[in-house]
Amino acid sequence: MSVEKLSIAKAINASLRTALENDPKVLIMGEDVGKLGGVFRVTDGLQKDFGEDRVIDTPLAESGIVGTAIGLALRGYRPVVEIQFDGFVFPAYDQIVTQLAKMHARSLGKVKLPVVIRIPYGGAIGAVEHHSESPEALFAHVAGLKVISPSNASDAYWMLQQAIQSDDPVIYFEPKRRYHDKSEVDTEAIPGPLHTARVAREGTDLTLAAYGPMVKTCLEAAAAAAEEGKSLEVLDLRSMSPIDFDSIQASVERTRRLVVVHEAPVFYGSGAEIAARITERCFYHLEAPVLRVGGYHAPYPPSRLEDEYLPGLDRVLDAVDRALAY
Amino acid sequence: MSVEKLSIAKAINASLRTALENDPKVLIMGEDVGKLGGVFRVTDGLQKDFGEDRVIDTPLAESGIVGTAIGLALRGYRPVVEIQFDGFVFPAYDQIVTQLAKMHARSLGKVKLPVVIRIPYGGAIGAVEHHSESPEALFAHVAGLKVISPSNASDAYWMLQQAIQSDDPVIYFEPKRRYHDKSEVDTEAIPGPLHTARVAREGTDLTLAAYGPMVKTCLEAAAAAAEEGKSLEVLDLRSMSPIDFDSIQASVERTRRLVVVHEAPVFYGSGAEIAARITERCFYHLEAPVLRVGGYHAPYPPSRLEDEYLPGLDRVLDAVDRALAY
Amino acid sequence: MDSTAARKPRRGSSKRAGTKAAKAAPSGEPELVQLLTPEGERVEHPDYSIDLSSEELRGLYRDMVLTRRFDAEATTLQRQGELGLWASLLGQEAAQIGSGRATRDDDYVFPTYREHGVAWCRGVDPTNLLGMFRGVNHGGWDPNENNFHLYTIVIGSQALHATGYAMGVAKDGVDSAVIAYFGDGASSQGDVAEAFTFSAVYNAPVVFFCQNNQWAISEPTDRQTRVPLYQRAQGYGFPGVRVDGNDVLAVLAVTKAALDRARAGEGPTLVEAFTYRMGAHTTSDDPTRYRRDEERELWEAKDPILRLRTLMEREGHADEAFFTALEAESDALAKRVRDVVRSMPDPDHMAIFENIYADGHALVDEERAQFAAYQASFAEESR
Amino acid sequence: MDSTAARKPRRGSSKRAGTKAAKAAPSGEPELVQLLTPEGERVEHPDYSIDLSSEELRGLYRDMVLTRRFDAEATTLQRQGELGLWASLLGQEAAQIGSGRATRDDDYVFPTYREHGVAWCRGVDPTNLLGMFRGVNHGGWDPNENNFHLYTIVIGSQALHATGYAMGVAKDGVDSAVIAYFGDGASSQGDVAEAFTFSAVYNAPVVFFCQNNQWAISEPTDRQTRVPLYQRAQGYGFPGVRVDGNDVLAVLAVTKAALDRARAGEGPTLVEAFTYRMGAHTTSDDPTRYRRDEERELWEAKDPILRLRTLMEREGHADEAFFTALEAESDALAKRVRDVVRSMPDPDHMAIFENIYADGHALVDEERAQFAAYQASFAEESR
Ligand SMILES: Cc1ncc(C[n+]2csc(CCOP(=O)(O)OP(=O)(O)O)c2C)c(N)n1
Ligand SMILES: Cc1ncc(C[n+]2csc(CCOP(=O)(O)OP(=O)(O)O)c2C)c(N)n1
Ligand SMILES: [Mg+2]
Ligand SMILES: [Mg+2]
Repeated sequence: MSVEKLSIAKAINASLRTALENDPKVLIMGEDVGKLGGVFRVTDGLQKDFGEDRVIDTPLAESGIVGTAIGLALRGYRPVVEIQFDGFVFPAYDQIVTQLAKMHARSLGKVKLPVVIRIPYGGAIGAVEHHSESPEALFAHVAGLKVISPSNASDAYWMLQQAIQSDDPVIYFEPKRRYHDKSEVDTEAIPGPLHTARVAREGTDLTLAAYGPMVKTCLEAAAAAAEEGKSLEVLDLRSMSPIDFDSIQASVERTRRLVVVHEAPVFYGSGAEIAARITERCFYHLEAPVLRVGGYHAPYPPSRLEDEYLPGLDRVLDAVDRALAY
Repeated sequence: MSVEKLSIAKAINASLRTALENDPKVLIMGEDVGKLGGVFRVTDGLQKDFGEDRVIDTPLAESGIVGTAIGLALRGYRPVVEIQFDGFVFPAYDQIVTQLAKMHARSLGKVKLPVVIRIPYGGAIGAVEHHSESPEALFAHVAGLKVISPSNASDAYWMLQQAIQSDDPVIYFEPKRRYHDKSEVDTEAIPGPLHTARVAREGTDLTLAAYGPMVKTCLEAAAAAAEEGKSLEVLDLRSMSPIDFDSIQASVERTRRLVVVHEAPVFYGSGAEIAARITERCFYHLEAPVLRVGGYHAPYPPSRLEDEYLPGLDRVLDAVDRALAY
Repeated sequence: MDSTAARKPRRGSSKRAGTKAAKAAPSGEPELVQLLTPEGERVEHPDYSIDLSSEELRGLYRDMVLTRRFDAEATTLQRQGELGLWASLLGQEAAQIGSGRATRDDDYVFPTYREHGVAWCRGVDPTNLLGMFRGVNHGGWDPNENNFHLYTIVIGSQALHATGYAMGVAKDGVDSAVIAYFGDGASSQGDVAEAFTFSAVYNAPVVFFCQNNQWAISEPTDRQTRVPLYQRAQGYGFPGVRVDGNDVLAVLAVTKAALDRARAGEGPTLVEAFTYRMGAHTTSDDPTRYRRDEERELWEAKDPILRLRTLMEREGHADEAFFTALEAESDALAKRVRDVVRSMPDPDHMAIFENIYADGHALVDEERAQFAAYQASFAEESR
Repeated sequence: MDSTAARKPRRGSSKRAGTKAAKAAPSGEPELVQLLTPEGERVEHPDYSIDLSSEELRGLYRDMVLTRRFDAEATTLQRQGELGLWASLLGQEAAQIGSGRATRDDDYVFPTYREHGVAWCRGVDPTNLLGMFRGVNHGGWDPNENNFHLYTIVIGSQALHATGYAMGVAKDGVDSAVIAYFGDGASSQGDVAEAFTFSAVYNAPVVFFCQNNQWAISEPTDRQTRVPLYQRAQGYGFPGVRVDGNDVLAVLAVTKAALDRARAGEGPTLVEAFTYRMGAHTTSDDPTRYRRDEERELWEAKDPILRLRTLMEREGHADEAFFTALEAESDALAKRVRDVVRSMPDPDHMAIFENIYADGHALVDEERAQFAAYQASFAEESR
């Protein structure tokens, strides 16, 4: 096989499998990643095929997982850590921020920390508290980490390959509500650069910038807008640290309007960084302020309210209309 | 006494003393806060006067400190927690983000969490790693927390009084490099609202917005600029969550230019949020993009490099010049 | 070991049996406090005794039966789409009712997300537990009404809250106690260890009640520890005890003793209730992927409810009418739960913006207003 | 207890003394492995023995003396403003040299910020340790050159790194071992507890070496635990042992045994070296605020270097020439350290932007370029 239609979850599974096959130093670690195959079955079958020594069910302690992954990396391994849900990464936050992110610099480059932390993130799955959050800004603010999120199966496969091959710590956010979305994956393709944005749909009137689960929402919004005669460009940012400002700038210089969409709360979110920097870069090009659509400054609500909390088609189009009204 | 000239450290000490005197439910907790009086002597003398039952030396475990403070708050106490240095708050990050910030909402308002977390923050004290960071954005992004920082002794005193009286969790960032700066404190004044910005210096050509340690830097920059005939307004934001956008907007509508200054890294920092929102609010008023001056996307460097890393007078003036050049 | 144990002498008639139970079993399993065997025989234990009236026994039995029924109904409601998720306590009724009934009204309880039986003992209306699983709230009850804190999902966090609360109790100079529930998996979390440290250093009146149900989702206990969990306490300087978690009498006795120790100013105790999660981790889980049916069957023989019934029937603590009436009461409870859940309204949209802060926050006010205006714009459009 | 102990029989001549040392002392202090008393007498221990040549004893002595001299010089350099801070190991020389000398070249060491003596044993040039205290770097040596990791400041973190590293060693199928250093205060951190859990579950070849120097800055050990720290291990399923941390022979023997256990696939051990921080926490600290001089005096009588010297002199392991030569070597070391530090250049400004990522980051590139242009603008101005 080379080209196959895969769901995002299956593409990640295939990517992990490839990595385990290609490099004996690659390890999978996390809670329930073994026999269960993870609560989302993303690691399904891997322990069976690669053994308990390489696909490791860990004690229930996230700081311990990341802390020992750091130690394993220092010993030459390349651990791929699974955090079960977005809301459970915080016990590991100290190890990520004070150790994983800084050890390469601390050692003046002498040690490398090729650790990937996979985090299923985002909402819209009807879950209980702590299972629907989007904490990417809390990682992107921290130097030493790279933060990425695929929006489709091909990126899910290739970006994970590249993350595992990278000698830097990478936080890989998986759009869990899109796990079952299928698209084509060419496992023999030559992937482009990891941190470059992708034009997911071309347009001329306004740029929608998004990543992860919101790319699909933006594509739907663009389709709906097209029916009203509005031509929206959709950028799939793919990377939240670094951010491919060049691509956003190039798009905005053409469309002159930008709306950034993410599930995470708007306040201090990635949209703020994008708005600030693009406004600086494109001050004379922008016909309207960069608008942001995202979560409110509120804890992620009970699931019966998540449709109202999350940015959906209508809220994106509302922002588009407001931007176009300038 | 009513009006006294106090250093910021002494003002915080006096404020803690007042709180301990006024309310038997107020507790001080942290590492070395007892006999030692904290590594900065901010709690000096308090254990001697209020006893070990109210000024509590804790085990060396930040998650434990905040977690037990939450429990004490649930029992009706009002703990004021000291984190020894900015870089050591992260072991407590999970308790702060998933519990302290969310418990009021989780209980539909039934329980209140009047916990204050004091964090000496920022650099320029020639310290080793982890002792000079500015992690405020990592808290301000999280709903349920309030995040404030005083820039002078009077605010240090009164904002802490108000934080302790608040029924919400408050992260109180202390500008450690300014601990010894003295100014007048009127302990019988009637303080203004906690989350309102203050015009620290009036000006007409451009607004400098800052908080905590950078307010003094901005005032110095404004003084230097005045000699060159530029009139800069300096806003002391005082609060990073909420941010007093109304006051910034009012200022920017007059000056038409804004530069935001903070020690924290610019990328995903508070300046991004301010730039994004003020640009939206003042799109037709701004003559220049909102510029940001702050830390680089780098770990806080060894102290012999901190002068280069930190935003100082020159870098602020450089940004001012760039903004005025539009 | 329990299921293969020979029939033992009747209640109160022998010290030997109790002593035997207290020792390490031949299988290598460590000692386990037991007062009621899986076969429904009363045995004695040198350190723990209990003498309950028939009425009290019926009370415990009723609690367990109603809890199980409530739990089953919730599972059904999840299957019917009325709940988004359910975390069943099936098999852990004795651990929860025994410990829950050991608490006093003025004690304070910090549960995980599975303590439906403890909630029942504390007087929390079971329908209140369902809000978060339905997705209408994150915890619908007032913790201070029954001194029963909200369910905590982030594993281990509540052990520290309980410790802090207990420090406050001690400061208040009253003799209440606090009990923190957590699972075998949670024992690995740093927060639980820190709770042990803080409670020992401050001699806080807290009981750590670990329901070792053998599994943390798909991971057996040997992924968390290589020695019995109750032994963890010793290294922190307070006692740990393992109790047969399917024996409601032993759990009651052991928990009560631990709470009394706390009240008496003797500090924390770790109770490990050795039990079994009979069902899936939650309704989202598929245990066939990681464990064998035989294991479940083994534990079925140790069912906590059955063994109490055997005792009650043999010793005549209840007549048929009691069991019949309880059946009816169970049905009524199930029906009430069903009715309440089905008519549970979705929260008002504006609830997103409520209770984030006690003292308000300018941005929340702004976003609330924007949201209201945005919602209103649809109302206008659709007019 | 040690300082009041009566003179004991000489080396090898009595089992009684050793046995006595192994038991709980009358003061209530728990057992403590000791092979060399504060008075410089060799005693035996039933579980640990050591037999060193004169040359080896001289080696240990030299290590301790040079380490102490280096440490004193660093303190002086801090006072003179050449260093921003110094964390002195004064009093802990035996704990560090004994354990450091127990390691093999292929072992890996994870230190705190105070392991200058261990660094010495590992062959790290002591001047390399000063960079971070001077503020020119965050740790200037290559960890893999001497299998000595960088100093870790965030308390307890390195216990997990060591555990993970040891898991890797086991995967590699070699018989190296790993040793993680931490203090009494660190024992309270959740990360240390999680390291205990992980190392036990995976049977990782790691030794946890806790230098209980009685203080965590201003807090005495009773703010961290109410039982001796070495007992912590038991609850996690591996052995803990308390050794006289001022007895270089006992520390060497106990640590070697623990490392050998790890090599042999028997998993982790916790060694608690009972010692004392003779100086301030760091040069920023003022211990007069929280502890009495008498305590220090008590411990002066247990000085690790003095007692070895007494033994060596009495048993004739070294002559006067050795001590004189060592004095000269110390002076030379101190001078070299002084010279190197004083001529240590400030890092290039551009170093801010180096080594943040191994594979680069667009924003770092952008900021580096902006910074360079900004710096260049001054150069132009000043031209
Ligand atoms: C910090 C954290 N990590 C992961 C999870 C996901 N999770 C929920 S329950 C569970 C297993 C808990 O096992 P145990 O403590 O034994 O309790 P039990 O479910 O068996 O009652 C896990 C891993 C979580 N809730 N919190
Ligand atoms: C997480 C964290 N919290 C607080 C500190 C500040 N701090 C530095 S050393 C220290 C005391 C450490 O005591 P101990 O573990 O006994 O080691 P010692 O200094 O005595 O060698 C503290 C509280 C820190 N470095 N890291
Ligand atoms: Mg369990
Ligand atoms: Mg210490």
